[in-house]
Formats: sequence, C-alpha cells, structure tokens
Amino acid sequence: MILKTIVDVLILVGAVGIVWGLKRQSSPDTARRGNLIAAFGMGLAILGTLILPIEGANNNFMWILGGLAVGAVIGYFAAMKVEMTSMPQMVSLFNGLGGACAVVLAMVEFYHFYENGNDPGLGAFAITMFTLFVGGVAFTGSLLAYAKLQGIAWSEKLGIPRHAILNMFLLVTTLALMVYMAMQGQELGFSYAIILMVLSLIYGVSFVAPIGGADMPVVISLLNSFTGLTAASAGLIYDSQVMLLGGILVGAAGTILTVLMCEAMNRSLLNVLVGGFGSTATGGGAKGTGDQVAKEVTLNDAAIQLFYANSVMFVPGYGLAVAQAQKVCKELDDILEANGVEVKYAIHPVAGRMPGHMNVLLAEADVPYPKLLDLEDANSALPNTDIVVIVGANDVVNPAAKDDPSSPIYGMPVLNVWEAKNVIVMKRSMSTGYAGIQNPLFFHDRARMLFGDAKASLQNLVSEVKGL
Amino acid sequence: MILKTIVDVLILVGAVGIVWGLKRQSSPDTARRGNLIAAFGMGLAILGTLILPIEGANNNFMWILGGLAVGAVIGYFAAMKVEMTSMPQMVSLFNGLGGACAVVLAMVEFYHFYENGNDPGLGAFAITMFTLFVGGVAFTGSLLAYAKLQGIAWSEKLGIPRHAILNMFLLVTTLALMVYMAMQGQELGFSYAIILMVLSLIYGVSFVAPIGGADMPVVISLLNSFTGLTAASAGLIYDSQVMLLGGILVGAAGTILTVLMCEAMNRSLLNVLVGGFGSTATGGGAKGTGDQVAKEVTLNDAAIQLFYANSVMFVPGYGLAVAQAQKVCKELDDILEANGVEVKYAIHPVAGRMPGHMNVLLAEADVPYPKLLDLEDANSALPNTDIVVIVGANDVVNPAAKDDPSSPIYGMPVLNVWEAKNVIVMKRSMSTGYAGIQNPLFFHDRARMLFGDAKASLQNLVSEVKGL
Amino acid sequence: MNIGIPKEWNDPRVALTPPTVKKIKDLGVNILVEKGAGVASSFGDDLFAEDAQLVERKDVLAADVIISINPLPVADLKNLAPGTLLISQFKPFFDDSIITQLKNMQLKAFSLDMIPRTTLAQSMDVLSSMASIAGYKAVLMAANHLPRYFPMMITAAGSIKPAKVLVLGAGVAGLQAIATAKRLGAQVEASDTRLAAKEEVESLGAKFVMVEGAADDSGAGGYAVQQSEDFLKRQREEVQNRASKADVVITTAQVRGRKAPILLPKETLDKMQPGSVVVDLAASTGGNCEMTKDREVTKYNGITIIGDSDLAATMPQDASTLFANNLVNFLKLIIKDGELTMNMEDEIVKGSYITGE
Amino acid sequence: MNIGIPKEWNDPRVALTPPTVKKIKDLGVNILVEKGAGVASSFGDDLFAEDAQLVERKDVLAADVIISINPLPVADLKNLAPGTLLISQFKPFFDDSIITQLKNMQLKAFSLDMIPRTTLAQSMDVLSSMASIAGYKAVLMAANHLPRYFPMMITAAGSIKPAKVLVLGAGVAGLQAIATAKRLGAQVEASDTRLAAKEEVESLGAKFVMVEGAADDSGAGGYAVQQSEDFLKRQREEVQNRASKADVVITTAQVRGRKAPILLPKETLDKMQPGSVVVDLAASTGGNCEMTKDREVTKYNGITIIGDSDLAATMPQDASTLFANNLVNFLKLIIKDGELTMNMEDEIVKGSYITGE
Amino acid sequence: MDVVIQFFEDNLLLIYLLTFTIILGFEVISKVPTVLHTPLMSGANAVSGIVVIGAILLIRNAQADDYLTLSMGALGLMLGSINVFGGYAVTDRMLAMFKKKKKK
Amino acid sequence: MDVVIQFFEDNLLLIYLLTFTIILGFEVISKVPTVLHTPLMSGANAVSGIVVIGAILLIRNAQADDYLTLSMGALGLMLGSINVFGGYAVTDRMLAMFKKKKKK
Ligand SMILES: NC(=O)c1ccc[n+]([C@@H]2O[C@H](COP(=O)([O-])OP(=O)(O)OC[C@H]3O[C@@H](n4cnc5c(N)ncnc54)[C@H](OP(=O)(O)O)[C@@H]3O)[C@@H](O)[C@H]2O)c1
Ligand SMILES: NC(=O)c1ccc[n+]([C@@H]2O[C@H](COP(=O)([O-])OP(=O)(O)OC[C@H]3O[C@@H](n4cnc5c(N)ncnc54)[C@H](OP(=O)(O)O)[C@@H]3O)[C@@H](O)[C@H]2O)c1
Ligand SMILES: NC(=O)c1ccc[n+]([C@@H]2O[C@H](COP(=O)([O-])OP(=O)(O)OC[C@H]3O[C@@H](n4cnc5c(N)ncnc54)[C@H](O)[C@@H]3O)[C@@H](O)[C@H]2O)c1
Ligand SMILES: NC(=O)c1ccc[n+]([C@@H]2O[C@H](COP(=O)([O-])OP(=O)(O)OC[C@H]3O[C@@H](n4cnc5c(N)ncnc54)[C@H](O)[C@@H]3O)[C@@H](O)[C@H]2O)c1
Repeated sequence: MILKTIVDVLILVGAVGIVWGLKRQSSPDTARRGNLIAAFGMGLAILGTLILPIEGANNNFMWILGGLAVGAVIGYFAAMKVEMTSMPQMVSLFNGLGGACAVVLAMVEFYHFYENGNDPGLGAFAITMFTLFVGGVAFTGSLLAYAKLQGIAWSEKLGIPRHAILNMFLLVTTLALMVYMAMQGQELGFSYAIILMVLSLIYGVSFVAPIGGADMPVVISLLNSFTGLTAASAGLIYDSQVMLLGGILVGAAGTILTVLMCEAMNRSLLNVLVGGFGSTATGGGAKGTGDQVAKEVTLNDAAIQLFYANSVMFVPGYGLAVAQAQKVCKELDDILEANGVEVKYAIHPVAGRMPGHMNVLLAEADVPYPKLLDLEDANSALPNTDIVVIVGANDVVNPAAKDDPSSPIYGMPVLNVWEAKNVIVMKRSMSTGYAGIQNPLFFHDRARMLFGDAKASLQNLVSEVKGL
Repeated sequence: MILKTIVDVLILVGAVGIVWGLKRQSSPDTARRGNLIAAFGMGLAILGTLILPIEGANNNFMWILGGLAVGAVIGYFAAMKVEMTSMPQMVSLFNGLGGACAVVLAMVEFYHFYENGNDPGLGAFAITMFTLFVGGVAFTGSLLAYAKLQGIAWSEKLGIPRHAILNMFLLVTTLALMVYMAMQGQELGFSYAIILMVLSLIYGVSFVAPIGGADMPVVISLLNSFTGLTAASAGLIYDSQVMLLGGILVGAAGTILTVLMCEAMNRSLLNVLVGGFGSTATGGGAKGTGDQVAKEVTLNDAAIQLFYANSVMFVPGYGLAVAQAQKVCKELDDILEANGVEVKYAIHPVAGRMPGHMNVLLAEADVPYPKLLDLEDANSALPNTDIVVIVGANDVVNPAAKDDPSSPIYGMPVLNVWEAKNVIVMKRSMSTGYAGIQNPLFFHDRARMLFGDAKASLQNLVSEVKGL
Repeated sequence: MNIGIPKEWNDPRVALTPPTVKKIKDLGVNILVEKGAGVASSFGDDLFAEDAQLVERKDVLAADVIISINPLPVADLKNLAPGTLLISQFKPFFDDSIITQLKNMQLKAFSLDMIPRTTLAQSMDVLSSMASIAGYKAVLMAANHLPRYFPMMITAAGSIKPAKVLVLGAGVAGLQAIATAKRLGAQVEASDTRLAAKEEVESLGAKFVMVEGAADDSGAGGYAVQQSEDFLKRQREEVQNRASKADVVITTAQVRGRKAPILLPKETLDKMQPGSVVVDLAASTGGNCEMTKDREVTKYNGITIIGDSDLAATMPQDASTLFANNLVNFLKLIIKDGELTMNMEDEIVKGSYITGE
Repeated sequence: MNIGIPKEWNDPRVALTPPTVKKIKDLGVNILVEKGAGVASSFGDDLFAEDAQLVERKDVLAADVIISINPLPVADLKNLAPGTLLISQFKPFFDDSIITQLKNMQLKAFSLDMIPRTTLAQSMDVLSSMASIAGYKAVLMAANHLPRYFPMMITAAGSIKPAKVLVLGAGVAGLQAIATAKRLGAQVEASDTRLAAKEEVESLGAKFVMVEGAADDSGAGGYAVQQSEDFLKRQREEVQNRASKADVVITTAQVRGRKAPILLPKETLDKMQPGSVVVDLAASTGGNCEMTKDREVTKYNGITIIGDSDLAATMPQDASTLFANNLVNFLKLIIKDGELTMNMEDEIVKGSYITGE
Repeated sequence: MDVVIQFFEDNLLLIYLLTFTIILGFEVISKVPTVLHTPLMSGANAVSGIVVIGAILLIRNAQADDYLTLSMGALGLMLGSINVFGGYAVTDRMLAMFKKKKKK
Repeated sequence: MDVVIQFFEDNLLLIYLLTFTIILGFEVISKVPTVLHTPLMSGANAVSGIVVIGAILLIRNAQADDYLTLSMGALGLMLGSINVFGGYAVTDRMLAMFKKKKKK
C-alpha cells in the first residue's frame, strides 16, 4: 500500500515535471532546461508505471525492457544523427511513431474485445475507436508530412483537385462505420476493426496530401496534438492519470501552438488545411532576373541569428539614409552590444549620395568613431564576421565588381560581404541601386533578403531581439 | 438528474470563468474585461449553488437572499464611495470580511461537532480547525492592515521589540491546542473552539502588528492568499469543487503575487514579515530640512500616469546633462507620442551650466525645435499640462523664487511647474542645485520624487511604459 | 530722464536694439540714439525711429544716462556733464585706474561686468552672453582656418579622421566651444582647474583632461583662483601632450584680476602639427598662448594663432540683441517710474556701482 | 618616365601629397616636385624628400608628365617640350578654346574634370572631392559672416531662433552644405531640378522645396539640364519666397557647359533680411546670384555675398590629400610598369583625354 | 500515517486536480506587470469571497428551525458577499483607469 | 444521453481535471516567441509519447503466454519509445543553440 502511494506520488511529480518543463520551454533562456525537466518528468512517470504494484500482474518485464531499449536506442541515434536542417521532418517521423503505438494498443484492445470477449462497456469501446482513428491519422499523416519535408517527389503530387470533397467523404464513411460498430458490439468481428484501421490510415494520408510543403510545420503541430489526444484516450483505457493529463496537455498545447504558427504566417488554420493554396506558395522566395531565386529570412530567424552571433557588421547604404534609419540602427546595435555581440559598421567610400554621407548620419545617431571601419579594415574583418546586415546598400556590395569583367562596375573596390558567414540584406524590393545593375549577392548562398523599409525592418528586429 | 448535471456544468463554467478572468487581469489591455469575466464566473458558481438540486434540503432561500442582498448592497456602495487613494485599505477590509465568513462557518461546524454530536471524521475535523485558524488570522490581520493604511494612529504602535518571539510563541500555542483538540475529539467542549478562535484572532493582530505601513500591500496580498486557502478548505468541508478550486487558485495566485510584490520592492518576503525593519521605513519618504516629507512615486505609478496623460511636459535641467539622458528622454517622448500623449519641453533660460545647454543636448537627441517652449510659453502652457517630468532640474523650478522674499533667488523667473496637475521630479537625492538652496517644490502636494540617476530612471520608465 | 545710446567707436554692436528700446521707454524714460548707431549690427535707423529720438552724437552725450558696450573714449568723457551716469563694461578688475579717472571727472558709473555671477543676476549677465558667442565663434573661426575637415569622412578619395579639438578653460565660452565643436563632428577634450568643471564638460559629452592638485576654488563665486607654479607646470606638460595631437586648441582660461595663465608656451607650439589652429579668447588679458597677439591673426611655425577676446563683436546682431536684453533687465532694477532709484542694499546694484565710496 | 609637380601659381594646394608620392613611385616612375610646392598646404619639403626629387620649377616643367590642380599659366605652357602630357582641370566644358590652344602647342592633356561621373570612376572624381569641401566650407563661411547664431539658444538674455538656411542646387556641394548646416543646428531647406534630388535631400533630414515641372534629366549622366524660361521664372518666385525668410542662402546650381542659372536676382536680394549671407559656389560660371563677384566678398544692401567656386582651396591640406588620392587612382589607370598606356577603349581614359581627335 | 495514505489513495484525482490548479494559479499570475499588482490583488481577493458558497450550502442544508445555524449562516453569507460584490466593484474601479486611448 | 449524464456525474472530478489541464496547456504556450515554435512543437511531441505508458501497462497485465498481446505490446512500446527518447533528444539539440552568452 505504502509503495503504491510512493509510486503514485512519483508519477504525480512526473506529471508536474512535464507541465513545468513544457512551461519553461516557452522562453529561450529556460527552454533547454525545460526540455530536460520534461524529459525527467516523463522518466519518472515511466519508472513509476514500471514499479507500480499491480495485484496479480504478470509484469513480463523482459518484454518491456526489450521494447523500451530498442526504441530508446533507435530514437536516440536518429535524433543525434539527423542534420539541423532536417529536424522538423524527424519530429514528424517521431510523432507518427507515437501515433502508431496508439494504433497498436487500440488494435490489441479490439482483439480482446472481439476474439476474447472482453467487454469493457460502451464508453470504453468508443474511447478505443477514437484512439484507433486519431492515432491512425496521426501515424500516416505524419509520415506523409515527413516525406513532403524531406522533398520526396511523389509526396507533393498526391493531392487531387477538390480534394476537400474526398476528405469529407472519407471522414463521413469512417464515422458511420464507427457508429455502426458501436451499435453492433461483439456481433461483428475483428475484421471490422481492421477495416476501421485501414480507413483511418487512408484518411491520414488524404488529410495531409493537399497541403503544401511550406505549411508542413503547422500540420505537424496539429498532428502532434492529435497524438496527444490519443495518448489521453489511451490513458482512459488504462486508467492512467499521467497519460491522460500528459495527453490532454499536449493536445491543448499543440492546438494553441498550431494556431500561433498560423498567425505567425498570417494565415488561418482553415486556410492551411483546406489546402490547394498552400501547395503553390512553396518557399516564398522572390524571383531574380534569371531563374535564380533570392531566399528570404523571417524576422525571427534574423533576430535569433543576430542575438546569438559573436560579431555583427552593419553595412549602411543609401537606403539607410532614405529610410532615415540611423537611430534605430544604433538602437539595435546597443541592444546587441548589451548582449555581448561585437558590432561594427563597414563604411564604403561611396555609400550614399555624397562623400561622407554615412558619416554624417551615423554621427547624428552617435555611433562612436572607432566602430566605423573603412573599406580596407572592413574587408579584412569580414571573413571573421558572423553576420553582415546590409541596410539599404546595393552597388557597394556587388560581387560583380570583383568577378564579372562584363559589369560596368568591374574593378571598383567593394565590401566583400559574401566572405562573412551570413548576410542579411534589408531593402524594399529587388530593384537596383544607383548604378542600375543587378546584384548577384542577393542570390548568393549565404545571403538572405529581409524586404521592407529599412527603418521598419530594423524596428521590428529591435522588438524581436528584445523579446528573446 | 439532468438538472443536476446542467447545474454542475454551470458551476464548471463558472470555475473556468474565474480562472480565465483572473488570467486576463494580468495584462492591462484586458484587465477590466477579465474582472468582469471573473465576476460573471463567480455569479454562475453562486447561482449554480443556489439552484443545485439537493435531496431533502430545506433550502431556506429567504435567509440566503437576505444575507446575500445585505452583503451585496453594503459591498457595492462601499466600493463605489471609497476614494481612489484609499482603495488598498478597502481591499484589505473586504478580505478581512471574507476571512470572518470562514470563521463563522467553521464555528458553526464546531458547534455541530461539540453540541450536536456530528462527527465527520478526523480529516474533516482537522480541516475545520485549519479553516478557523487561517480565517481568523486573515480576518483580524486584514483589519489591522486596514487601520495602518488608513493612518489610524494606534495601529502603528502595536509592535513591540522582538515581536518575532511573541509571534512564535503564539503560533506554537495555537498549534498545540489544535493537536490537543484533534486528539481529544468530542471529549472537549465548544468552549475549546472559542478559545481556538480567540487565539487565531489574536495571532492575526500580532502577525501584522510589527510590519510597517509601507509594506501593507504585500501583507494584504498574503492575507488574501490565506483567505483563499480557507475558502479551499471550506470547499472540502462542503464538498464543493468550485470553492475548492477557486480557493486554491487564489491561494496560489496570491502567494505568487506576494512574492512578485516583494521582488518589485527589492525585498524578500521573510524580510517583510520578520518586521521591525518595515516599521521604521514608513512611507519611504525622504526627510526635508524641516519635518516635511517628500513623497516618492513608484516607477509603475509614474509610467501609468504618463501613459494615460493627455499632455506631458519635460523640464530638463543640469541633471539631464550630467546623466547624458537626452536620448532616452527622446525615446520616452517618442513612445508617449505614439500613444497619443502630447509631449513638450520647457526650457528655462538658465537651465544647465551654459547658455543654450539644453538646446545643444536636445538638438543632439533630435528633438524638433517646435517642441521646445521657452519660459514664457511654457508658463502659459503649464496649467493645462497633466504631468510635468523634471529631469534633473532644481533651481529653475524653485517656487521660492516666486513666494519667498527671503530666498536668494527671489525674483528670478522660474517655471511654474506646480501649476500642472502632477509633477514628477527625477534626481538622485534631496541635495540642492547650483544655487545651493532647498527647493520647496519637492514637498509640494502635487510633486512626487523619483530618485535615481536620470538616465536610469528614464530607461526604467521606458520599459515600464512599453510594458503597458 | 534721458538715456543716450552712442554709436560704438570701435565695435559694430549697439547697446540697445529696437525691441528693447520700446521696453525701456515703457519704464518712463526718453531715449536718444545716435544716428547710424545700429547699422553695423543690422538695425537700421528706421527701426529705432518709432520709440527713440535719432540725434547727433553731441546730443547723445548730453543725456543723463549714457549706455555703451565699450567705455566711451576719453575724448568723449571730457565733454560730459558732471553727474552723468555711465553704464558700460569698464573692466575695473583688470585696470582700476578707470575708477579714479571717472571719479575725478565727477561721473557716476555702473560696470556691467562687475555684476556678481549669482543665479538671480543671470538675466543681466553680459559676460555670459558675450562669452557664449565667443565660444561659438571661436570654433567657427578655427574650422575656417584649419586646412582640414572637422568631421570624419570616409570617401572615395580616402578617409579623413575627425579633427581633435582641445579646449582649455571650461567656463561659459569654453563650454560653448565644446558644444559647437562636437556638433561639427570633432573629437573634443577639455581641461579646467575648477572642481565643478569635470562634470560640466562631461555633461556635454566631451572628455575631461584631469590635472590633479588644482587649488580649491570654493568661495571664489564660480571664478577660478590663482594656481601654484607646480600645478601650472604639470598642467603645461599635460597640455603639451594633448596639444601635440590636436588640430585645434581653444583657450579661454582666465583668472579674475590677473594676467591669464600661459598654457601654450612656445615649446608646446613647436610640438604642434603644422596647419593647426589656436584660438586664444584670453588674448585681452595677455593670452593663454605665448605667441598670441591681441586682435590679430598671426602665423607661427605653420600654426595659425587667432587672438581675440571680443569675438562677440564679430556676430553683432545677436550680440547686440542679447546685450540689450541683459541691459533691460538691469535697467528695470535701477529705474522705477522714470527715475533712477539705486538701492545700495541690492547686491547687484552695489556690486556693479563702481564709483561708489 | 618623369612626373613633375609644380607649385600652383594661384592656389595653396598641391597636386600630390607625400603619402601619394610614394604610391606613384611604386608605379615605376620618377617624381619631381618643385621646391616649396606643399608648404602652403602644410606639407613641408622634408616630407617629400624621401620619395621625390625636390627641384626648381624649370626642371619640373621639363618632365614628361606634368600634373597640376589648376592649368599652368600660359607663360609656362610656352616653355614646355612638345608632346608633354598635362594632367589638370582644364574645364573645357566652359571654355573649349583651351583645347585648340593645347593642340596648337602640340601638348597632350587629360582634364580630370571630364572624367565621366560613373560609379566606377568615383575614386578619381576630383569634382566630387572638391565640391564636398566647398559645400562644407560654404556653411562655415556663411556662419562666420552671419551676424547671428546658427543654432537655437534659449538663454537668460532671451531666446534665439535657429537660423534658416536655403540651399539651391543639391549636387555634391549642396548636399554637403545641407549636412553641415544641419550639424550646426540650422533649419535647412533645399531645392534642385533633378528628380532624384528630393530623395537625396530628405535622406539628410532636410526639407525639399518642390518646384513642379522641371525638365527631365535622365540620360544627362547625373548632371542637370537646361530648364525652360517658364520653369526658371516659377523657381525664382518660390526661391524669393523662401529666401526672404532665410538667414543664409547657399547656391550651387550649375548646368554643365552653360552659364549658371540666375536664381537670386536683385529683386530677391532686396527682399532678404539685412545681415543675411549668400554663398555662391557657382560664381566661376557667372553665379546663381545676380550681384555675385567671383572670388570676392561683397556687400549689397546689408547682405554679405560671398562668391567663390573654389572654396576647396581654402582647406588646402585635406583638399590636396583628397585630390592626390583621386590622382593616384587615375594614374594607376594610365601608367603600367612605369610607362604610359592610354587605353582609348576605356570610357574614363577616353572621356578625359581632351586632346584626342 | 495510514490515514494520510488512505486519504491520498482515495483522493488521487483530487490531488492531481489541486496540484494542477496550484500550477495554474502560479502560471496565470507569473507574468503580470508591476502596475497591475494592486488591481490583481483586489481581483484575487474578490475570488476568495467564493467562501460564500459554503455559507449558502450551510443554510440550504440547515433545518428550517435551526435558527442558530441559519442566522450564523446568514451572517457569514453577508460578510462574504461584501467581499465578493465589493471586491469586484472596487477592482472594476481600479481598472477603469486603464481605458485605452486611441492611438494616433 | 443518459450514458453521457451518468458518465459526467461519475467523473465530475475528472472533468474538472481535464478542463483545468486544457486551460493549463493553453496557458503554458500562449506567450511563446515565434522563434521557439519549432522546438516547442518538438518538445510537445516528445510528451505525446507518453502513450508508452499504456503499452507498459498492457504488457504488465498480459498473461505470460499471451504472445500476441506481448509482442504487439512490445512493438507499440518500441514505437512509442522512439517517439519519447528521440523526441527529447532532438529537442535538446534544437535548443542547444539558445545557449546564453555571458553578458558584458
Ligand atoms: N557617395 C557618393 O559620393 C555618391 C554620389 C553619387 C552617387 N553615388 C553612387 O551611389 C551608390 C551608393 O551605393 P549604395 O549601396 O549606398 O546605394 P545604392 O546602390 O543606390 O542602393 C541603395 C539601395 O537601398 C535600397 N533602399 C532605398 N530606400 C530604402 C528604404 N527606405 N529602406 C530600405 N532600403 C531602401 C534600394 O533598394 P530598394 O529600392 O529595393 O529598397 C537600393 O537598392 C553607388 O553606386 C555610388 O556610386 C555615390
Ligand atoms: N545656464 C547657464 O548659463 C548657467 C551657468 C552657470 C550656472 N547656472 C546655474 O545653474 C542652475 C541651473 O539650474 P538647473 O535646474 O538646470 O540645475 P540645478 O539647479 O543645478 O540642479 C540640477 C539638479 O540635477 C540633479 N542631478 C545631477 N546629476 C543628476 C543625475 N545624473 N541624474 C539625476 N539628477 C541629477 C541634482 O540633484 P541630485 O544631486 O539630487 O541628483 C541637482 O539638484 C541655476 O542655478 C543657474 O543659475 C546656469
Ligand atoms: N551664477 C550663474 O548662474 C553663472 C552664470 C554664468 C557663469 N557662471 C559661472 O562663473 C564662472 C566663470 O565663468 P567664466 O566663463 O566667466 O570664467 P572666466 O572667463 O573667468 O574663466 C574661464 C575658465 O577658465 C578656467 N581657468 C582659470 N585658470 C585656468 C587654468 N590654469 N587652467 C585651466 N582653466 C583655467 C576657469 O576655471 C574658467 O572656467 C563659471 O563657474 C560659471 O559657471 C555662473
Ligand atoms: N557616379 C557617381 O557615383 C557620382 C559621383 C559624384 C556625383 N555624381 C552625380 O553627379 C551629379 C552632379 O553633381 P555635381 O555636384 O557635380 O553637380 P553640379 O555642380 O553640376 O550642379 C549642382 C547642382 O545644381 C543643380 N541645378 C542645376 N540647375 C538648377 C536649377 N535651375 N535650380 C536648382 N538646382 C539646379 C543640379 O541638379 C546639381 O544638383 C549629381 O547627380 C551627383 O549625384 C555621381
């Protein structure tokens, strides 16, 4: 009895740990810690469930250890080996497996129900069906999302026109089957459970198919909350509070997160799900003159890059002057400096429209003289710079001056910003500067565009960085 | 049965409403709404409890209506008539009454226990004692806090040296009594309950007595969380989830709030409670030469005043220059303007240490010329100004130049800042300016001091105002 | 009562401006302005005509009170009626023979530069008004004579470093010079002996050059006191060090009633870069620079040395306006209902009335 | 190959500075500098001694290439050997008789002011370097001549309003003038006919004065084009309106190869306040102000008119430095391994070689 | 000890509920700006008046002639009601000053 | 209908618990900065792997010779474990980049 209580407390602490960990994950400073706490909480809950005294239980610990160990090893190595850029699809894959686990559990229950004659009552039966269906959708949906993110070709071609109607039809069919099964009870056989499973799996694919690759993160988040719900319903089946609560928590958190992600993209969830739209807007890059595409960076990513950089170099140009952004630029500088980032300014001799144009503006913003590097100093500092932020400069950072003998500015010394590790280019559009020539920098591997008026962009960056 | 379910749902919704309302109260934009929601939730819970079908209950609705109506009317009018500045003590008073209610309920339970022989079991008995004790402390503690805030003279003189020891003694005695009562059960008589009540009430007084008036808000918040706990324990007695949850919620929220309030004062809760310290720092005002006291304003209050003002006038002085606060000043100006506040600067001809000192600095911060008012214009604008913010000026805002013929600067034209509705004075201490004379402005009714380096104070204000 | 405003004999400024003439007339007096008195400071005779009488010089000199920026030439003094009240800047602190002279001629006199530098008296403080202009103009003249840019410039034809400006003496003129040089984009350092000066210099965002061991000046009414030889020596060394790197040195160091301290001796000048500019605002009391010639622009070793204590005269319109405003405030103190009422209890009146007992 | 740097006959600047001499020597040529050539711009002979030969004028004139800021006087030209290459600013756009003259003497010449104003050529663009200095100095001179303060001042002696500065023509000089005047605390307005100018003016935080209907200038290589009489009339009206309120007017409006447009006729001057200052940087091509006298400071009706197109010469040290840097960049283009290699395919070389066919 | 264990086992769900409610209470408050401390204290105080529900239940379950219980219950109810109604009303007044101005 | 009502009445406490947990879930996430969306999604995903507990209970309660249940349980457990362990590990890697620098 006392052991049971201790274990119960253990599990309770585990549940609290999960909540607390998740909570800490919502602020960058504490996020990593939070994840560890959540993992620890989960560990406690699992441990508790293992040692919980259950009267008359067979325990079968070897089976458990086997399953646990194999899963743990696979999961850990998969997580460690995946590349940074492929992490979202890995998450999707993991989520799918969680869904699969729920499907397996539900099928076992059905098997006992139909073949062994266990009848746990209508409520429990309904809950099992729910678990099967939602788990199935999460399973195949996540796998398809994985395929799409991984860029596997066929995955993008599954959608058909008016797919929404197909989805509706599938959903109605499945629900009808479920009602029928609930009404008939053990009259029917296990094969019905298999049909339900197959329908669920098909619906999962069909649900995700029409949604474009760019929207996958939202879909993953949604499917994640589905998995949470299945965990909760499974918790009801097994009478486990921690499963129930953890599942519900993820269900709620996942839903909110999905909505937040949609908001961040300025879309509604419905808009994302109804699909069609999403599949065309892949990537969202701006086209260059040729078929090159300039890649954009989001404000958040830019903010995070800046915040966690060691050295940042601003490259002001005529656009800074037009936008009168010198003071906001200094503000961003101040914030970054306060966070230990080393900030410099690279002043190209002909930036702006008059000799010393940048000097005048930056002096007005009170940027200390030693922070201003001239062409030579800047070019020697650039290879060791983490991030270059180009604020409305164009001609003075044009690599064509270096590598393209046919360019009218070939031979002009420019700032070799592309030698830095990352380049963020702020300007309003893809249009050219004073010299009227295209700038290959914008299509450079390390360069990302941040479109918009320089002052507005900088102001947004300031608030983003402050939020970190 | 169905009615009961509906009512249960009603109460559940009420509970959710209370949580949701409280949550919305933590952001200024939604706070008022949130309060209404919480009130609505509470209404639902009360209504639900009224109509909940209880088998064999006598209902006695007239009694209920009577009590409810009288309380509602008194409460409402008290709340409406109290002056803005006396609201904290009113809250304390209300809280005390909540505690009193718990005391009454607990005493009724004890009466039934001792006189009518109802024995609900040891657990329930313990809970009842807890309710009585905590409710009693909340009751008298809150009343004393009220008296202290109201400035009732004797209330500040209750503390004795080494009061902590007295408190400890009282606490131990009470606990011992409670253990004794629990062990003896119905062997004892109702008079023991009365003794326990009296001890609780005394402890409430003794608990608050040594704490200084300036710390009362923290104490009220703490006592408030006590009342929450009594509500929760009473909820256990009456088997009411909504009471339990509401009470626990307030208990938790009140505790966190207490801690936050202490943090905002840069004190620890222990430091506040152990008292002695607190009682000397009454009001926290700085002494003038005579026995006048300059009143301080907290950053938050200052921020709120500024944010919700229609017109603000900055009065820069030499302190602005020393602190080099011109840019932060402009930043605050910008934020206020963005929120619809009209901001001007009153430039006294001899502010600073050289002719045009303020002009140089404000030009550096890019304050547009039309915002600068000279002495004459400023003085005619001041009576219609909501808030004057004096940034390190002193002699140039000294009313002695106007009213005190014995003052060495009598006759010098000064800025009549005291004609504005509110004056916030930023400086580091009570020390004098260039002319070396005391400034009666600091003791003026409408003036409040914000001590600290002007740049730091302005920076803090900026973040406070941004948080609104 | 008549107040006379003569045309200055050696200065483009004028003691009263048309708007102030009106204010003074309102005090109940009659104002006589010499014809053409304001022309050089952009105030034509027509502007005065409304509130003053435009008359010949001899009529002006017959007035009861004669106000001028600079003291009247001795030739004029001789023609004055005894008992005439003169208001001007006699600088008796530097040369008090003028007091005896005036007394001998039975003239009464207020010297505006003797008004105590109290907070209350600031609105009459012509020294401050004029020094402020001088500080401003000192930088403009230096920038004009410097063969280099003041601000930093990174241009296609090479990068120009910001000019270094060293200000010695951070009184009113010095502070204004600091502010102006900073505006133009120079890097500014300043030094002074007064204890309060450090904070004041830093309050303008400039760097203060500390020389330890300055004599205490509390009780000197805000003025600097004489420093020990030892201190001055160490100061000169520090200054030499800074000046050799500076493009412009502006000196304003004065000690009331004494010759200005020499802060830039020849050896220091020899260390300075060719093309540099020295502006010496202490020129009239001997100058802070050894080679300064008062009211002259000289060259020494490629260095331009501008010696002028009266730069305010080079900005005559605003200088006259400010002087006249100060004067109005002063006259309000000593004229009540059209009559002179000199309250010798008043610190300001007493301090500036130099022909009293 | 010898390059000769004579002392300028009418200018304190010098075409090469000591640091640039070294860079040019590295191109494999020999440099002859006239004794004392750099003294007026603070570069003593000793500084040149290391990398150049200090010689007499006649030896300089015997060099293969002679570089000067201003064209050599005709007396010198006559003494040159035929085939000598001259590099200078001949301004053939304003007076192309010089080309015939040079050709007749069998001299070859690059005119630096003819370098096209392309992005690539900016590092050799002496017009920009010099115009920038001119704009800066124009403001300093105006401030120095103005009898009033530039910045706003609220003082015990009354409040001074900020000076209003009107800049006409927002080319390189105009923009620099705007920036400098803003630094000094003035309120600045500017006007130009080029469409791009509005944005450029506003990019310095100044106000642009729009006159509708300017002729299109695309295709003029960044230069302004001749405007219609109707436009000029409306422009003059607008200017009159602004100028009458201004304290300082700085004019820089030029149209390549033509007389500068008259933007400040006498009537406008008559409307201006006494004491105001006009700086006319277009003086050498006739001036934007009707009363301008080139290279003279004149007074008209209480208004100071400064006519000088060559203000860069008043800041000789930095002016020489910038000019010399531009020159280095140009010489790198035409000298390879110590030999002249004029690639007439190159737009810059072709554009500036004025004695070609 | 046994009592506690028994209680724990019997009320596991309740204990989860309490734990989560406490977390929720912390969570709801933890990010509040200092300016809202006082109004929030007042708002929380009004919630603590929920103790009136106890009084209501007491009265409803009392015998119609148990005047002691009834009158004490009514007294408690009145005191608690003051807390509830006064609490919300005073909070509302405090918060009225946060009315949003129109942004420019 | 009756079933639902009965269920509701029987499980009132559970329903409170669920409701509050949902609110808590919303609350915990609602203020997260956009930069944390992906890591948080990943973290939440790991939590959803809690379904493994079901698999453990299934296996523990199975007959020792009920190989079907045992093997299916083990399969489920393995799948779920990948979710749990992989999920936390990958989240940790994502969050590693938020390491705090020393402030000056
Ligand atoms: N320094 C001199 O003396 C001088 C004189 C004359 C000419 N120039 C020439 O000017 C050029 C200077 O190079 P640069 O790199 O400074 O400028 P640039 O090449 O002219 O490019 C400026 C860029 O800023 C962007 N921009 C304009 N307004 C903006 C705003 N409000 N917010 C954000 N971006 C804005 C524009 O792109 P979007 O339109 O897409 O926003 C434009 O591409 C050189 O070609 C130089 O030769 C220089
Ligand atoms: N304008 C001129 O030409 C001129 C020239 C010389 C003298 N004066 C005289 O200077 C005075 C000017 O008046 P004022 O009101 O501008 O200045 P003030 O009377 O000298 O007062 C300045 C106040 O600023 C506070 N302060 C100093 N540093 C601060 C900091 N870092 N942060 C916050 N507060 C700071 C000081 O109080 P704490 O120490 O408590 O912080 C001091 O009381 C007049 O008496 C005037 O006569 C003027
Ligand atoms: N009462 C007022 O409100 C008011 C008004 C104006 C001026 N003042 C004060 O009057 C004082 C004098 O101002 P001023 O401009 O007429 O002074 P000033 O012209 O007499 O002297 C100029 C400066 O030179 C400094 N100096 C003297 N010897 C020096 C040395 N060896 N090295 C370096 N610096 C040296 C002085 O300290 C002073 O700051 C200042 O303190 C000023 O603040 C007060
Ligand atoms: N390629 C480059 O990178 C580069 C370098 C330097 C200059 N430039 C460009 O060269 C152009 C000429 O510059 P500049 O300073 O030599 O010009 P400038 O000296 O020839 O003329 C000065 C200004 O006067 C203006 N103007 C002409 N007529 C006018 C009128 N009636 N009213 C008002 N303004 C009038 C012109 O538009 C010009 O802006 C500018 O567009 C400049 O941006 C380009």
